[in-house]
Amino acid sequence: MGTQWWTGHQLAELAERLVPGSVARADEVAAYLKPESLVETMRALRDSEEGDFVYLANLCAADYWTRFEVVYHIMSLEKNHLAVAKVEVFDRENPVVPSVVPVWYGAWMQECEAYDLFGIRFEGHPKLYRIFLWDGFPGWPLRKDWLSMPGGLQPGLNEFSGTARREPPPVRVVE
Amino acid sequence: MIEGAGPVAAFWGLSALTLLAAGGVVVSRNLFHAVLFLIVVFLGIAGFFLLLSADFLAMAQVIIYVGAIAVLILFAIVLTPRASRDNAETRMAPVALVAGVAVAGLLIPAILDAEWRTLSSAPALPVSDLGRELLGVWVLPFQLASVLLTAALVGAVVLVRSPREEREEIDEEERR
Amino acid sequence: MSGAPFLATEHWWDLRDLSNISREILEFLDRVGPDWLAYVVSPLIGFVAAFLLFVLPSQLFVGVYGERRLIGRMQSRLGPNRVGKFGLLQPIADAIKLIQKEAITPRGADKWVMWTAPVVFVAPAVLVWAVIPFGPNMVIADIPVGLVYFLAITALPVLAAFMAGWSGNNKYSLFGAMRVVAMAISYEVALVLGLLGVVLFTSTMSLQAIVEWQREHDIWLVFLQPLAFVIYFISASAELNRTPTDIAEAESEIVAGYLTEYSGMKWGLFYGMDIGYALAAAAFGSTVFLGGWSLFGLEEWVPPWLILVAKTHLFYFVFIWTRGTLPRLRIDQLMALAWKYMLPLAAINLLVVAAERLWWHEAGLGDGIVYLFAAANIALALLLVVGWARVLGYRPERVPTRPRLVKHVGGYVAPGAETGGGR
Amino acid sequence: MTEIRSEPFVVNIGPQHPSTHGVFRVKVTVDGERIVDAEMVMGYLHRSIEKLAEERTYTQNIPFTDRTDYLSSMSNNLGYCLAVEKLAGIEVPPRGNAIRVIMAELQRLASHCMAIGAFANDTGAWQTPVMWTFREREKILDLFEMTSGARLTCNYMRIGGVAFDLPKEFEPACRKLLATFPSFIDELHGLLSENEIFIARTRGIAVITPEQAINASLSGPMLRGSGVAWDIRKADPYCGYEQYDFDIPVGYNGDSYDRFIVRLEEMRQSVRIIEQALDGLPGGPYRTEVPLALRPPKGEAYARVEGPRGELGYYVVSDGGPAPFRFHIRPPSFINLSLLKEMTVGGTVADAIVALGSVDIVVGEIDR
Repeated sequence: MGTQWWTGHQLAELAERLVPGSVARADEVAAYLKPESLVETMRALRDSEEGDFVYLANLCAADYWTRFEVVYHIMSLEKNHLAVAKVEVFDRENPVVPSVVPVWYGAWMQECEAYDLFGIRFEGHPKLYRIFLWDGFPGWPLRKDWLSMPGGLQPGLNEFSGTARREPPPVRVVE
Repeated sequence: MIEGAGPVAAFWGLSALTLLAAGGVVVSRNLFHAVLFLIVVFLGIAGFFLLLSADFLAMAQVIIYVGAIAVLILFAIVLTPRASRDNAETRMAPVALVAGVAVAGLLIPAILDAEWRTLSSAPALPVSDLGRELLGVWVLPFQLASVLLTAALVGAVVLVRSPREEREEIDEEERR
Repeated sequence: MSGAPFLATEHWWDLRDLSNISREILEFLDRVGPDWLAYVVSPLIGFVAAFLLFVLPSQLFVGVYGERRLIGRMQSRLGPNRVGKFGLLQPIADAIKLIQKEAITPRGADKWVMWTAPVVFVAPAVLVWAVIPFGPNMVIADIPVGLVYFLAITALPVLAAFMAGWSGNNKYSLFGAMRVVAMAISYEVALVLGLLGVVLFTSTMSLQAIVEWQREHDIWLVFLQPLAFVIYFISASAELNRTPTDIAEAESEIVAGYLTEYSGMKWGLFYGMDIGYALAAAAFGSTVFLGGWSLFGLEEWVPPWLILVAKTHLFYFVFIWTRGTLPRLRIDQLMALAWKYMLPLAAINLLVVAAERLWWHEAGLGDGIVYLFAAANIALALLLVVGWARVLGYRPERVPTRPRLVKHVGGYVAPGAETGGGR
Repeated sequence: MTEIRSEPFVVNIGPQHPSTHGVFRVKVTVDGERIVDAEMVMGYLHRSIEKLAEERTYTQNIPFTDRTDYLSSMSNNLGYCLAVEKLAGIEVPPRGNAIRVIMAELQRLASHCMAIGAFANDTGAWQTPVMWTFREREKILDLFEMTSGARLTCNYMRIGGVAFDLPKEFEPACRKLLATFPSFIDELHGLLSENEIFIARTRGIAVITPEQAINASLSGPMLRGSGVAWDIRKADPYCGYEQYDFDIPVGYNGDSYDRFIVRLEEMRQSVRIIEQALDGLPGGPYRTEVPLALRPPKGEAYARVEGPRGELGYYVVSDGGPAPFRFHIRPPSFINLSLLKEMTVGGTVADAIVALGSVDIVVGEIDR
């Protein structure tokens, strides 16, 4: 019993079969989809007999200094399986990802949240606005370079030895 | 005839109150205040009825005019989108003035000319007699008034029914 | 006075009939003072006596303290119990607190209207007591149209509520004001039609005479007019904004309705007089429907005013009880209840009463027939309530009050596809 | 005929309003009493817990999870600990798991008490149901105080188990509570579910079809109220939920009333689970010792529990350091709000309040 967690390769294989050329790469955890055909792929995954990913369990973004990842945990209720899809964005100045709101309405608020805290614009979102912070809030708080401290000290845990990241950040900090 | 110090004092007091309030209705720029003054006028008139021993009439005046009509006017003001412009100057002011003077010119001579029947004591008119008259001699006008009011009610309902609601109702019936 | 001679004597110290004292005072004033003095003082005595002996204590200790204690008991908590013995001084402490508080007038509010509204609200609450008979001789003004007087006076607080709601410059206040007026207009109609049945039976509009009628016929009008009583109770609680119908002050929807912008003693007046009106409605209801100060002959031994007080508080207890138990109806449901349900029923009730009354008088039947009428009307009331509900398409619908149970997860569970069992 | 209509005007429900259960604001445009538009405004309670968590060790982050959904701190602790355990590959001893189940289910009872009481208040019941439910919730909070020392923000779960073993008074006290609880649920059933006014107020209000519910990622009683059988305790059992016998309540047509009766039934099922867990409480250690400055291997984990409000997910990314690289909470009441506009538009203001009450939001969790 229990939810069957798909590996990234499984999902990539299915996605590739449904929409050829939609997968950038895949690893054990997740399949990395190409942003260009994201909505199309997601819709195909949702409607496919095999995948039946009708439920978007979770949508969040993560900042890996050189790239942003948008993570989709998608799920089938009847078949009870869950897969992880990701989209990578490399443009730090103006990250754009297509919105999956047409596929899953549940992405509406989570995309707003990701936009508010990461500054990732979701193209095609019916109403993208800063849901928690006020309009004109300076910066995007959950980015790693937000609030970088003087002396090259980067956010993160500094009390434990060897954990403070004293090297300069991998990317130019957006002021 | 009003006799005794108390009723006379009450008469003059009520007159002053009613006239002042009536002036307020005319002068007040705020529509809401005007209606409130109007209510004072109604209450003053109810007071006159009381002075004339017409207790039932006084109560009916309060219930109908204050309790229903004035409140309906207030309601209408709240629901009217442009009520906030209040009693502003209008082009119709001279016309209204002329009309008002004309009405006054008609009424005042008529009142002065009329031969008023004065009673030395208040007529004993129990409510039951009033009801008997209303449903006996005057039953036809009474019924006609009822029909008129019902027609007005139905008309109001028809007026405020929006086409959207009608459509919904038709849909509902079809579904059944 | 008709009926058996009262045990109450005419001595001024006989407190079973409080009118003795007031008569003594007035006679004394007549002897010593100018003749207009008694004229002015006589209504004052009535109001002062009614307020000191009944209204104020009831308002403070039943309305404020008792209601909070009782509802506290219903909600399994204590209620006020700190100030004074058993918390009895709580209402006084509340009043002191309210007086100290700042009376805020919001910017943009209509100051004059806002400050007049509590006054307009309080004055009728005092005047209402003029026609309530506390005993055979104890009524401030036994006017022949007492019943209409009551209805007329209770139309005024609606106005005050509307003024309060409009002047606050607050959308919630305005919502509350609109609701209070819509409610008042709707329920007034059913209320008047219901009370008309009572008037038809007793052929009088004087409250004192209605009580006498009930005493003579040894029956309370609640048995003769059960439908009218139910309509009165619902309409009264609707006009008083008490809980099953308190949409004008619906806390969870429009904060405090027309009182949203009020504070301090301005609010306190509204709050206190709300209780005053509820007590007045209870007193009026027990006078008209529950026999007023009479209790099947017992009023000759027990002071009649105590009987009325007891009945009023009992009536008020039902108000408290419903308040502690029931959720609130929505405004359109309340309107539907008033117009589609209570108004036709009141009209039918009126028709029935008229027929009975006509038959009674034309056929020259004895007074004993009222018991037959009572039985018939009770049966008819039950039949009408159920039958009319059916006509309107309302059935005591068997909504499932327990969800379906399933054992296994999956997608949508179609009706009938449940897999679970109880325990 | 021209349509006669009153001027639409905007009413702010909140941020300070008795029925928004915290500082949450809905901007509704009303035409008379009908709502023509509704817009949510949130963020008044935003503390950026996700950012703060990147600066604390894994253990130090547990108190943060208390403060997201402050009405179900145990479930939040549990979800986070499960995520970290999954990330670091830590096994929890059976006794720890059983204690976790007991606590999570007690928390569900407490939270549903609050939800039902507040919901009844929203329909206009004058405080009585909320006082009754508070009375029962109080007893559960006493149990929490007995075990964890705190009542609201318990901070009881630890990575690898729970903070303390159950005290010996716990079991009799808990059994005493469980003995009286079903009768209390019956009492509520009589007071609310069979009350004509309550049914009239909630039945057919804010209907959500199963398709809508799934597409909008609703979870918990919202999803089950629409007739979708989905419960993570059954679908993806954690902490040994597969050993316990319980049913999933599902509603009929997805209105506010169905969500309410689903919650009420869930309380009965929770009582069943706690009884079974207490009966089969294993001995042994209650916790696996883990280093205070835990450094999970590089990777990511998404763990979810069935919180009282729905799927409570924690997405934790580790870069091998002592602090999570990315810490994301999947807040059920935030996502359950997605359909608020669809639920309220077309109804009256009173219906909107009922709809909002039936979602059972906790603003601390929405804003985080």
